[in-house]
Amino acid sequence: MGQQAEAILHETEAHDAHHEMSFWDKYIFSVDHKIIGFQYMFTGLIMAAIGGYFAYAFRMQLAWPGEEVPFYGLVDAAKYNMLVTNHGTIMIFWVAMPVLIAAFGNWLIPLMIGCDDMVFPRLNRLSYQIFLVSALVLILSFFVTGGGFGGAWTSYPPLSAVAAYNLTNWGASLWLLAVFLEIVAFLLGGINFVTTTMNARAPGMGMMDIPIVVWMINIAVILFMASVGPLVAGAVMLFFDQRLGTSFFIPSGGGDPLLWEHLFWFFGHPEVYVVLLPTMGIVAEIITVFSRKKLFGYRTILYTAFGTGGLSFIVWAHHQFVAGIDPRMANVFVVTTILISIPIAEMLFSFIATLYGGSIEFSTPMLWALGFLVSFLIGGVTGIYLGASALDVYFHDSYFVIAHFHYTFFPITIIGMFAAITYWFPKMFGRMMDETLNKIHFWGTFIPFNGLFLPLFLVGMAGQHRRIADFTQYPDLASPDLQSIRIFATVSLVILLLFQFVFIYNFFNSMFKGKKAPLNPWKANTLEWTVSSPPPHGNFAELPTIYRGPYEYSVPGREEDYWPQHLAPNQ
Amino acid sequence: MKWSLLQHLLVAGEVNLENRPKRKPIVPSGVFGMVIFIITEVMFFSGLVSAYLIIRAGLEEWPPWGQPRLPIESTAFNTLLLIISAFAVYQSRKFLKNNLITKASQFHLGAILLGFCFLVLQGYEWVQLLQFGMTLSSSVYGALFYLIIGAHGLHVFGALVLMTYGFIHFKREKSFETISSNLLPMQILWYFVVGIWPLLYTLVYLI
Amino acid sequence: MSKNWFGELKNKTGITVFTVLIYFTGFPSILKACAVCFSGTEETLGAFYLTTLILIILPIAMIVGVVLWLYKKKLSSLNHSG
Amino acid sequence: MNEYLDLGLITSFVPAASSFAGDIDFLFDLITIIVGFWFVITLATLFYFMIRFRRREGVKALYISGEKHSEKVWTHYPHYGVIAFDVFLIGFVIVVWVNVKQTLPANEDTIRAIGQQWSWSFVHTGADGKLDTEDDVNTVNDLHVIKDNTYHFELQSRDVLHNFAIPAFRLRQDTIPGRTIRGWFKPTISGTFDLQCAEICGRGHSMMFAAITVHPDRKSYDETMDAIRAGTYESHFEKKRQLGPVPLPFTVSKSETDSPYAIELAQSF
Repeated sequence: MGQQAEAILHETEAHDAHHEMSFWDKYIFSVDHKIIGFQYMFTGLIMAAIGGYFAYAFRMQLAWPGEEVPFYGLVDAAKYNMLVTNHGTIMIFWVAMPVLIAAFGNWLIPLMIGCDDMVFPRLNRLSYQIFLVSALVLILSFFVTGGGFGGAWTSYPPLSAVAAYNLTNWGASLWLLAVFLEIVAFLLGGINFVTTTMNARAPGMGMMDIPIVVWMINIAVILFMASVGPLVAGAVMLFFDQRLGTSFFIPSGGGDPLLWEHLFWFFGHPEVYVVLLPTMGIVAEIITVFSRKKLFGYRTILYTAFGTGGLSFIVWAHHQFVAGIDPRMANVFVVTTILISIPIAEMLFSFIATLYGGSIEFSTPMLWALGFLVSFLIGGVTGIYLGASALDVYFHDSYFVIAHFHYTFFPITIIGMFAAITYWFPKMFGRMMDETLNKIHFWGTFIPFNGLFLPLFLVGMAGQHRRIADFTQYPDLASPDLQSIRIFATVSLVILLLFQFVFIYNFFNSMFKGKKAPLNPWKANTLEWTVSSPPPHGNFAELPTIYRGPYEYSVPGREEDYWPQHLAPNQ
Repeated sequence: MKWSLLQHLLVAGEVNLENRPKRKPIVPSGVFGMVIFIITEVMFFSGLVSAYLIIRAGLEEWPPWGQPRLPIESTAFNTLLLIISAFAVYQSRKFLKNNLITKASQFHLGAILLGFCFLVLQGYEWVQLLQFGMTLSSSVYGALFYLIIGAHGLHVFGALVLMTYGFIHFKREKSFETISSNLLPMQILWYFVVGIWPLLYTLVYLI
Repeated sequence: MSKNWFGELKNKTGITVFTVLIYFTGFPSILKACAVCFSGTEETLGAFYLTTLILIILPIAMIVGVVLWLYKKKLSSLNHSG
Repeated sequence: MNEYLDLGLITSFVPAASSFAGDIDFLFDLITIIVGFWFVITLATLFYFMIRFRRREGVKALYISGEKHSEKVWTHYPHYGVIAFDVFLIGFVIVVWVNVKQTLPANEDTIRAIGQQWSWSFVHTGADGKLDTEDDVNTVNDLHVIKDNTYHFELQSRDVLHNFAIPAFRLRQDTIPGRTIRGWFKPTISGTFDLQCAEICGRGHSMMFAAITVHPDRKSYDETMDAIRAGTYESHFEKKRQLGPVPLPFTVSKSETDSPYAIELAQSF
């Protein structure tokens, strides 16, 4: 909190004798960007646990259909639909977005650009409060009569619009309301992020001195802001259809179901890049620090990010190749879809080129970052198959799609999240994480992750399609070979989830009992490592001045192999 | 304790980074934030307009059988009110630049009143349409009308609340520059709300 | 074989690819055989095309506009002070 | 097109039973080779760098900005390669797409598939080869076609979105209420294959499957049609249902139920 803000606070609390803030003021209704970042992060982690639990329940059902799932019970068709729907929704809207953009955006932007807080701190707090309400509404929707919404995270009408079709009268409406509130929360947060980056940079920090992760979060936020409008419009219309008897999406009343797909996917595809770009930024920070190298082609990476952002607006119809749109339009979207592989490939090549001639230290954050590169590569190349419209005739809504987007989303969300947490943990809590446990956790997550999703490519090639609770009824898909593949994937998932307990233990143990962290344990250049850890309210004792870009590692003729941004050239 | 919590939630005291001596932003934070917000708003309305165009193209008869025509003339008058209010805001800014604070506040108030007139007339029109049997669920025609015009009406209402809140600045602040910069974001929002109306009017009422 | 055969080839490939794309995306005889187009009315199809175009152009145009506006402001502020 | 290139990646799981299945398999194999090439090279480079440039005592990292032209080419050359292969791929993709979705070849017969929560109704044309006449044959969850005949299909839906999916034919197409969607297929192998609904359509989505039987000749087809008309035909679908394991337990609370199909379903299981 800045001095001015503090002054205003003291003015309003003139009758309070205490100068110490109460627990509520400090942690619950705080306007401090770091506390709000933590609030987002912990909410996101709790939601990730719920999403993982849902995945466990329905994967167990797929491996051993019809049997009681330990710690869950029987998964019937309604519950199965509810589980898959809310697994997708939670992981995208309540884990990927809050953790990658809101939590790390809040935490890193003011620290990395050298200012004391967000430009609109109260707006920031309001953003989190709305987000929390949205999470609670979503959780409430699991327990109403009829159960949680089961119409897939894409919620195509008329299924999602008519209670007689989806049989989850209140679940569907609450689900929609939760998504709507969540979007509003991110709108408020997003305005804040971009304005802060534009207006509150430390003196001397030009546009090309901003760390890549801040750039990426900002590009992602702008993408989000520019693409979410049609979805909000669609959500309002869908809500009217559910509750007020209109028929925007119901053909018998004059509506058009394709309209929803049109509006939804206009947001839905940029959304992929909204969550991808922040992780790309996190990875860029980590690989430069741990290979002691300057980032290969700062401007190239930046321009490819712009290119990706621009292209992401013109690819969305590839989700509708077999949905009944004009096939001539599909041809145009094939071209744009395959074109978008070009900037992303360039970005990945630049990251790999950064490693050349480096001095790579395989600490846990670096392992996560390299793991991201490897697994995202698989996700990226399998995207080519699905961007090809003719193959989509076969693979649409099959497990091949599932495997593909989990190979993009899992690295982005989970691996990116762990990379960021393990990297910034010393600054966040002032203590080091246990390196051995961290490495166990890495290998215990990375190997089962591949064991989980590689087999899904195979069942996808066999024609197995999504959102089916029980494949034993399908004669062609019930073969023992395919079933053993499914069991293998499920066992991998269980192992993956079990290893997360290592992380939880390590996280809380290190938070309270870990070794005290030095100011700059990784010898990094960016500004957040110059403040004490954990950073106090107001962050910087005095505002830093910036003299150089964020990636000046191993500069020839300098004794140390790093050169922090705020050090004057003669120091 | 309770009171201070409430105050925390309500009092809008932002960190004023612009007063820091070292850095001068190109565009004030409030204006910049508002511009980004308006990008989102434009996309929201373009989503509604897309829905309107697609649903309308799918129906053979427009407006559908048994549905009342929309009152073009009275709404044209209403449109005029809204446009005049935008000019009032423009004049108010001009006066502020010339340090005429009382006149500026009068024009600001005028714009607010015109905005309220717009809302009241719009509401009256809605009541009449409802009496003619055009409701949200009577047909997709009525639904689209209430959705688009209602969304705009809500924006007008929100912008009016902000403008009314901004009126306090005329009383509280001393410096013309502060008033001007504090009011600018709200006025930009008002321009947006006024600017999008002729488009919606043409789309929904005229063609 | 002339020296700049590569340039010729590149040019030819470009033209061929372009022609093929144009042919497959808009040729009228294919329009008649379009498997999905018959489902909605002509106007719906037109409306979908129109809105697709609007939704594609608007965000990009707005973002580019704002960036140019900022750039202009920046330039003028630099001129003003310096 | 799979006579040019056939790795058998998909056919090892599911047969290629329609005329365009081979084209799609060919495309899959082609993309696998091209993409696999880039994937292996990129991954090999990444691992080589990781091992070659691991931290060693006294070895300092190089200072390379990647902004100079001589450095940039190292990412630009592979990048041009990617673009070239992309253009190459797009050509093939569009040719196959135009064959499958954009052209409608002359047909021998037409079938109509109507999706509803949660079953498929099929209409066969009968002897006159026309739909909506007296001799139409209606079946539920059981579709019959003849090998090597080109069929047009008309997809309709009574309530929500469904998807007419036959993996063996490499065919998926959404059905949309309020629209009729046309397309074609030409079976090339006789036998019985799965026909699924591949778009989530509510609580009973998992149960919405049918069988498509490809008859080797018209005689066998006609016999079946006569048996269906006479009501003596035991469908392949029913036989398979009896062989399959226990159906899922369904809980549809009566108070929530407005859909007649839901009540029906709840009572039948």
